[in-house]
Amino acid sequence: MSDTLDATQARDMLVAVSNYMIDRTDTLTDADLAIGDGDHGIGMRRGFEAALEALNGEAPETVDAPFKATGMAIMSNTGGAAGAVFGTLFRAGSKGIPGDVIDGAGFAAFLEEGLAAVLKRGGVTEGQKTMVDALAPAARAARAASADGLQATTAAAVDGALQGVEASKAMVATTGKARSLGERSVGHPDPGAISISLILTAMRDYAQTN
Amino acid sequence: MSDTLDATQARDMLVAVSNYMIDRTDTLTDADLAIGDGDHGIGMRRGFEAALEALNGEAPETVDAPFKATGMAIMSNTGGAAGAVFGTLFRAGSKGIPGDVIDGAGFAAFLEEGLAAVLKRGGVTEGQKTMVDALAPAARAARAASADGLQATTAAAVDGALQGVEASKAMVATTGKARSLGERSVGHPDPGAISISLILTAMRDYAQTN
Amino acid sequence: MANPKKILNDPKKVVAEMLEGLVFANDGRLRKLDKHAAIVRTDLPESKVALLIGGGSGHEPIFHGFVGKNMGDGAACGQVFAAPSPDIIVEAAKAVHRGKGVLFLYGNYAGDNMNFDMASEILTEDEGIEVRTVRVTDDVAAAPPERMHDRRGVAGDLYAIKIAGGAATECDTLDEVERIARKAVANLRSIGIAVAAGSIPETGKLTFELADDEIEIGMGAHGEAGVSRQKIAPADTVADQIMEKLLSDLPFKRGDEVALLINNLGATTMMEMLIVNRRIRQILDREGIKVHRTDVGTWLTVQEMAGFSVTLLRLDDELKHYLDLPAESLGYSRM
Amino acid sequence: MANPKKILNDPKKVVAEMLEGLVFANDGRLRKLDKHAAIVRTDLPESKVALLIGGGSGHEPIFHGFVGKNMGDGAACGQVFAAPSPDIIVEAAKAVHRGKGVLFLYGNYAGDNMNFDMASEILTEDEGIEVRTVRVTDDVAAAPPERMHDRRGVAGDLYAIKIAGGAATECDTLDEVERIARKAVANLRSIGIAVAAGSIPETGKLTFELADDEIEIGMGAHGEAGVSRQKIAPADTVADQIMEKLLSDLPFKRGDEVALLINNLGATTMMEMLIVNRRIRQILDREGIKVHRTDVGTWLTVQEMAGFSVTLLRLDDELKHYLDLPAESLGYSRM
Ligand SMILES: Nc1ncnc2c1ncn2[C@@H]1O[C@H](COP(=O)(O)OP(=O)(O)O)[C@@H](O)[C@H]1O
Ligand SMILES: Nc1ncnc2c1ncn2[C@@H]1O[C@H](COP(=O)(O)OP(=O)(O)O)[C@@H](O)[C@H]1O
Ligand SMILES: [Mg+2]
Ligand SMILES: [Mg+2]
Ligand SMILES: [Mg+2]
Ligand SMILES: [Mg+2]
Repeated sequence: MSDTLDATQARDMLVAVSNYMIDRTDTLTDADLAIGDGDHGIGMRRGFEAALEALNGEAPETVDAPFKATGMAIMSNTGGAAGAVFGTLFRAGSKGIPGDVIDGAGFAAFLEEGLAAVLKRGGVTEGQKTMVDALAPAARAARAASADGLQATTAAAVDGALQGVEASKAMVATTGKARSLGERSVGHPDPGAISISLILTAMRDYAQTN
Repeated sequence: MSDTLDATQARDMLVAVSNYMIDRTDTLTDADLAIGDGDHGIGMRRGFEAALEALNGEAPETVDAPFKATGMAIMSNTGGAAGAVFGTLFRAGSKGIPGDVIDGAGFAAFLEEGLAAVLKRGGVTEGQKTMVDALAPAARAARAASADGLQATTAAAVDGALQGVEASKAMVATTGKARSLGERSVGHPDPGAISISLILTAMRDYAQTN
Repeated sequence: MANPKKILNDPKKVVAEMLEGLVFANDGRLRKLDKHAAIVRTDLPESKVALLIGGGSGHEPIFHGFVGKNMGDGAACGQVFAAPSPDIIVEAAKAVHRGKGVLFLYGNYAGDNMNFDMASEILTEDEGIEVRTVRVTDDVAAAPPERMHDRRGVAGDLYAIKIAGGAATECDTLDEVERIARKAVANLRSIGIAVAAGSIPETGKLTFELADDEIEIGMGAHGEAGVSRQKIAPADTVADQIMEKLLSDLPFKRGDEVALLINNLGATTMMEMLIVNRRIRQILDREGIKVHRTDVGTWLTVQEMAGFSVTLLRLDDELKHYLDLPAESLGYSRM
Repeated sequence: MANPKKILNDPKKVVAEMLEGLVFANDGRLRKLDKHAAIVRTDLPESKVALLIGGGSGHEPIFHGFVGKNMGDGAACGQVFAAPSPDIIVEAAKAVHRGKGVLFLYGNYAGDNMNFDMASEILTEDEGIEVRTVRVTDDVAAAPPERMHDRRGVAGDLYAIKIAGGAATECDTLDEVERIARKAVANLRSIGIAVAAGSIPETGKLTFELADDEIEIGMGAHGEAGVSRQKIAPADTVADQIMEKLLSDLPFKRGDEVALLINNLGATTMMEMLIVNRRIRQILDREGIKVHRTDVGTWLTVQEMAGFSVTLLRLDDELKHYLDLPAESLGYSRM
């Protein structure tokens, strides 16, 4: 295979991501039960079910279109903090995707643009125990691997995200619903960070097998 | 001993009854949990605690006075159906107690007068699964044994009451809080009937040992 | 299952402490009688027919939370789930009496009936105060229509109190207030369902047991058993069952106008009650019954019992007038 | 422990069905937007400053139950415990806008902040509607006073809405309404305690676990952890702890006049809250703080969570005026 994605493949990848996330509703809910309000899984399910519907139309004309559609669907249907930040990630991230195909650099740019917008929207920095703590290392790792092609880039992003999930365990939450737990949030990974790692895992798997 | 009670003994008997009943709070509550609202024990405790206080004064002048005082205390402090019917039993029953001492006939008259007043107040007849179903057979048995003295009379009353408690199991409640159970009330004894049997038991024990 | 946790001081003192808290919460509009568990309005007019309500405690905000203008003038308060004793009722009646007699309005339970009747006898014989009694008998689950006098009073109490309270403000005679209260009760029907039990503070024990997948239809306001137990069902199915029992009872007919009350027995969410209301309105629309007003909230509780009841009150112009008078009390307020 | 039983239809449709039931319950005074989970008054005047409230559902009666005269003009409703999405907020704002701008008033949570901010940007940029934002930050348990912006909005929402709603009726400019709402929030302090968890309908899971003899002080309105767990204690002890935290925070001082709100988080009995009120009043009397009004009831719930919160609002004449305006909505009504 060519190690890039065209518009239809981008759409199919996001369909795969959506299904992957919907299947992980309980995992995410349980993670949010530990340090939040216990709804992250069902929120992501609402968002990605809506994304599936939005993606299930004619073939997309441009490669960024399915990302934007996914972002819009999540933004309108998830609600809560996740709706805002994951919606922003896909919507703003889509602006980073250049040209007709997604290659390693394009994928890294997606993460970088998304990250920048999320940081602004959420008013957070790294280390506050949010999805940013998976997204930021993922974006950095993706950029570092971007010359090696899309498969290598997505794989690097997953590794970065997983390290971020791991690192988030030690962080004290200072935003979102885990905030008031303070020290008691330590030991648990951030649910949104887990979502980032899962989204990227599904993307990597798609890139490697299609 | 003389097989009658004078005023002080009557008072002491009712003190013994009060303590006996207070000790059986849980038994009575559990009986009411099965077919009522689960408060019969605490209601009786309220009543008999107040009775103890009322009885704990100077020596009574007449033999009916402690019965009346007990009735007033129960009436004012128990509340619910039990406050009305047990208060009435002691208050109205006290009017049946003649003379300076209580003998078998006097005791039977206490139960009869009390029963008549309770029937009127409660608007019930025998067979409706109430304390009347223990009180009525107790009164009859007491009357039948009354010539044999107070000890025999109280012992007969207990037997009558216990048979009544037993018989109440088969009855379908048609008044009080067990009413709506209908057929489902069958199999459980009436809590108020149990109280009658316990009150009489404490009286018998007092009569036999003092 | 463990007994429910409650934030209390001495469980034997719950009623006394609660009434103190209630008087504080009403900042001057209510007072408690010195030596009795009774709550009385401080702003009673010189002359009026008096409305005395009451019953066992533990069902807050009813009854003592319903004392106020166009509601009860006073409430006689029993211990938890136990009717007030005659002396409480007598003192409360004396405190609210304003020369025109006193209407006793309360739920039809053996304990309440006997204690209020004894009080009524004492007031009539010893105090020369005229007393009338109206008992609320809205619970269709408690007995068939031909044994109306065997039916319990449940959340319909609120509408009965609301209407009698309005009548007691505006009408000049005890006769008239009694007549209107009786009419309200005659047109009032309720039924409840329970999802989980509540507990009495002093015993700490749940008043009944329900399996994890069971509900009870027709549960009484003290956890007395209802008419049937069944597997938990969707809200629409439960609403259908409830409405079938209610509508066929009066019966309510096409063209009738009603007030609709959905009452939380304790721990049920308003979300559930609104979802049930949705179905009830679909049914009433289908049956051609018009809803004049709806009240959805928490008015007659059974401690922390989970469940709710539905009440329908058939209205005519007179009942509507008194029901719609503005009323304010700690537990119920509506303009 | 088994998951709590609820009387629902499809758990995924709870919000949609509830809003239908809510509109029915308000008989013509409210409508739902066709395609969005938003509730709007039908009796809006031609011209007024608009007050839009909102947040996650599952806390009924707040927020959608607080729409009505002198309360919110509309509410944007999220899914259970999830802020509404920007498009719901945008459509709700457009529906309530009456030419004088819109005040957004909601609890301070990351999700709400981000979604309302996005909506605000869209309204300003695309629709030319002026929007201001006031976030309720009354939960003293959430952060120390110097990090006010990190505090959550809890039951104090009711007083904030009540005052902003009154101001939005009487004041002519968005500036003025915003100023008054901000003043209310600045004087508002709350803290809650939880006795038992509630559950989200769609997951059926309890949102936290507490041992049979534990309570949590400072529990958040979504079951987020509070400041400390401790053994269950008598009502007076719990009230003492709560009042110490509250009074020292603003701080409230001798001579202050306050409104006092005791809010049921779901399954707590009014009996318990009144007993707590008794102690609170003893403390306030001792501290020389005057209570202007008390509200004891169920306004911001966390599904069937057991627990309650206490709110103090320091009043001046202006706040008192707007707080005391009569208001009527399904969830809160007072003359
Ligand atoms: N201010 C923020 N910036 C970025 N991400 C955030 C912020 N607040 C919360 N999040 C993310 O959102 C996740 C929670 O999502 P979710 O549970 O769906 O929303 P909610 O907190 O509204 O219930 C958190 O685990 C965190 O990763
Ligand atoms: N109408 C009645 N006449 C006589 N006894 C009655 C009547 N109703 C109830 N009782 C008695 O009262 C008992 C219940 O007492 P208790 O539980 O203390 O009062 P409540 O029913 O008010 O909770 C019943 O078991 C029954 O024996
Ligand atoms: Mg969450
Ligand atoms: Mg009982
Ligand atoms: Mg009782
Ligand atoms: Mg949430």
